[in-house]
Amino acid sequence: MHTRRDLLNRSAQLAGMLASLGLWPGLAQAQAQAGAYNAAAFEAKSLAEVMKALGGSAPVESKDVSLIGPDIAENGAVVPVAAATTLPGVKCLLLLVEKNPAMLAAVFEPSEAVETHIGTRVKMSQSSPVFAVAMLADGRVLYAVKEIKVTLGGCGG
Amino acid sequence: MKLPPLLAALAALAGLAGTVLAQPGATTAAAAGPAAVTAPSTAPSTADGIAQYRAMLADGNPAELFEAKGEALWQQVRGPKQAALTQCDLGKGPGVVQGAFVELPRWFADTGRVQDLESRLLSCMAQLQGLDAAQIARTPFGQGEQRNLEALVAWIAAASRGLRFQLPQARAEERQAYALGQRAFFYRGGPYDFACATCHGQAGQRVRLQDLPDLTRNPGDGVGFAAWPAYRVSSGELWTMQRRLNDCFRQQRFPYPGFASEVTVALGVYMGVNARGAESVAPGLKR
Amino acid sequence: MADPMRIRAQANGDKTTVRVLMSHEMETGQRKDAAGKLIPAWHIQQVSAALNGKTVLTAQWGPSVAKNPFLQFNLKGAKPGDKVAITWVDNRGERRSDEATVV
Amino acid sequence: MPPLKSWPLLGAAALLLLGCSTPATAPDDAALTARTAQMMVGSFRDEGQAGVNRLQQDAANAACSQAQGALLPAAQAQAIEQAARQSLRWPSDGRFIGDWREGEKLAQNGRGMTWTDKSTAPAANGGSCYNCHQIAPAEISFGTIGPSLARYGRLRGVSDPASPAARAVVEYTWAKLWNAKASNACSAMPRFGHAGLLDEAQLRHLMALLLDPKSPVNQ
Repeated sequence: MHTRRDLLNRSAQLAGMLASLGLWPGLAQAQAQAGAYNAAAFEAKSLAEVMKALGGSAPVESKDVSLIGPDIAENGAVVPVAAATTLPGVKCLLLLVEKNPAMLAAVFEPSEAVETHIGTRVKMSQSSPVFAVAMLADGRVLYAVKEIKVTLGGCGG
Repeated sequence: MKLPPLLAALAALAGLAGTVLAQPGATTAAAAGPAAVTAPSTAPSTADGIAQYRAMLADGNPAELFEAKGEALWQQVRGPKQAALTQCDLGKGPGVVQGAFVELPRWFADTGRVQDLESRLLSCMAQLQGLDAAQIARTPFGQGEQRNLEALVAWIAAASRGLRFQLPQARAEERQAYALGQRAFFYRGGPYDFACATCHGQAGQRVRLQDLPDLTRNPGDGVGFAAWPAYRVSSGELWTMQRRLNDCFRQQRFPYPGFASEVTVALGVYMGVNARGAESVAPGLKR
Repeated sequence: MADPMRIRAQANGDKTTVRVLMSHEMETGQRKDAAGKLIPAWHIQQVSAALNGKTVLTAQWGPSVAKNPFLQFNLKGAKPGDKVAITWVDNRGERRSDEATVV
Repeated sequence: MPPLKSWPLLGAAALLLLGCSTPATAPDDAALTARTAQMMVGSFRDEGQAGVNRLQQDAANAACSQAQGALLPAAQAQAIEQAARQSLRWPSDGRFIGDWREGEKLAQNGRGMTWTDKSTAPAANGGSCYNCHQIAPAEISFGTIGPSLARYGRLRGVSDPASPAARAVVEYTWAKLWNAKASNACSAMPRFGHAGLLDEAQLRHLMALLLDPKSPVNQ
């Protein structure tokens, strides 16, 4: 009997092998990009600094972009958030938490094969505005913002 | 603009959310002094917000990562005796996993003890694989062999997901464990005078914003005993019932309960028997 | 080696929802251990998703993505039987790839 | 299983349980009480500041454990309340009211006295108040195990906590914080003064949070 883990291990081994031969595009691309991680953007302390590091223009608030997240997070260690837009020509979708030590949490680069509605979970050190930013092919940078409250929970000890 | 699907789901949910925390703040026997005040009900927005948060996390419980690891560990040949756990008897015969979790803790003839899942796994790891049970029991949670135990617990619990708790009480030892668990549940002590019952003896109460299940009865499907083991968001770890109880006792300002000690198993019997008929959702997802 | 991911890819009409759980500490580099020493940052930096071998999404993550990360996106036009592969690389250069079939 | 520890005071505690319980304990109940004591000793060990001696129960805790949430017989409850009243200590300098800002910090703080806390000194402890009570209206994360304390002073007509008119409310509140069992034998609330969890200065700050007309609680 094969367990799920066996199968997964096998597929991982296969992927690794293909990648080492340069035959598996996903990993090959990730490897190629390993040097392309934008460290400056992930160390930036303000939205302006983030945009500068990513080579974007000044962001403008827009109803065509949404930040989807809860009003209140029961625990700041895991806060579900998504960035979405209905506009075409999206180069990047960004998620940012204003009051975190570094503001930028994630940058997504969706191809045409992926809907521009992408979610993940972030850490929040305290209640904060959270931004979804869409960088478009025409050079426009649009954002939506939502305040997410992080509560103190449990017995606190 | 079109409502993104997740948002639409949340909007639908918001209507339900009010019921989740709708129970009024319980009044205790103690009056609040000369001009006692009734507790104002929580602003609905708070309850809605928390319900919304929980709904957004419900899909994609990281406990799944532990389940996959546990499944592999069950079949992996390990330990001095180079054996798998596939012949481990969890109460329904050697190797039977499905349905075992919702009947634990129970009495086992080979050890002559009432055992919960964690203590039973320790027995199997010792007997079948030759691992040192006492040493594993001493290992801090989330480390070394305890990590493996946590993954096994996640997978074994998941194999009973959707089933209803029906702990056996046929044997005198099992009834005795219930009676002892009940005494332990109401046992007040420590510098704060707390017992389990201080927080979990009445329905409809909260500590901060967290609902406190009434563990003296069946608090409902997937609530209280029927929600553990669970992935704890705050620590990013899989907490077994042993770890849940350990941290309850810490917050209760009690001394340290031994891993799989008699009091922890007895409390498991007390809560599990009270939860008879409740549907298990374990491994759950918790703050 | 890192533990495997859990990938679910569920087709619903012309849309396929992909949900991924990754096993990773995502240590921020801001926390201190019991002895008061700073725990070094250790987190996934890059993620890529491929459909039948063709890259469809890439991402860069900072340390504020939550522990045991979750990723959700929708594929346009994928069919049951198609292969979705996810790869991550962390700041130590460790990587992990897993694959799932669209159902 | 941890080794069985010798615990000389346990016998006394068990006797106390028998002595206090009314109506008369059934024989199997006494046996169960003894087995419970044995289980507790065998199951716990010292860790950090939390020694196994914390399992020893005084008369009040023994009686309230035995009652399992039911009301105690009136005479027994009165005896516990009277003993608690006799243990009350009023502020040594006669001052009841401190700084509500400090009180709010203490009310928010749920730390102290666990085996992971280094110090047992009151300075290391919070009051854990929001765990169980609604207090200042701005804090939405509050528990409901205890009654709401929102507008506590205002609802009780306290416009000047130092005035003779406020005396009864002020003293009642101090007593509640010092030893909640003085007015309710099986109160769920920790005995902050009596058990040495908070010192006089900290209690004064909590008093201010509840009673100072300038405190957000009374806005």
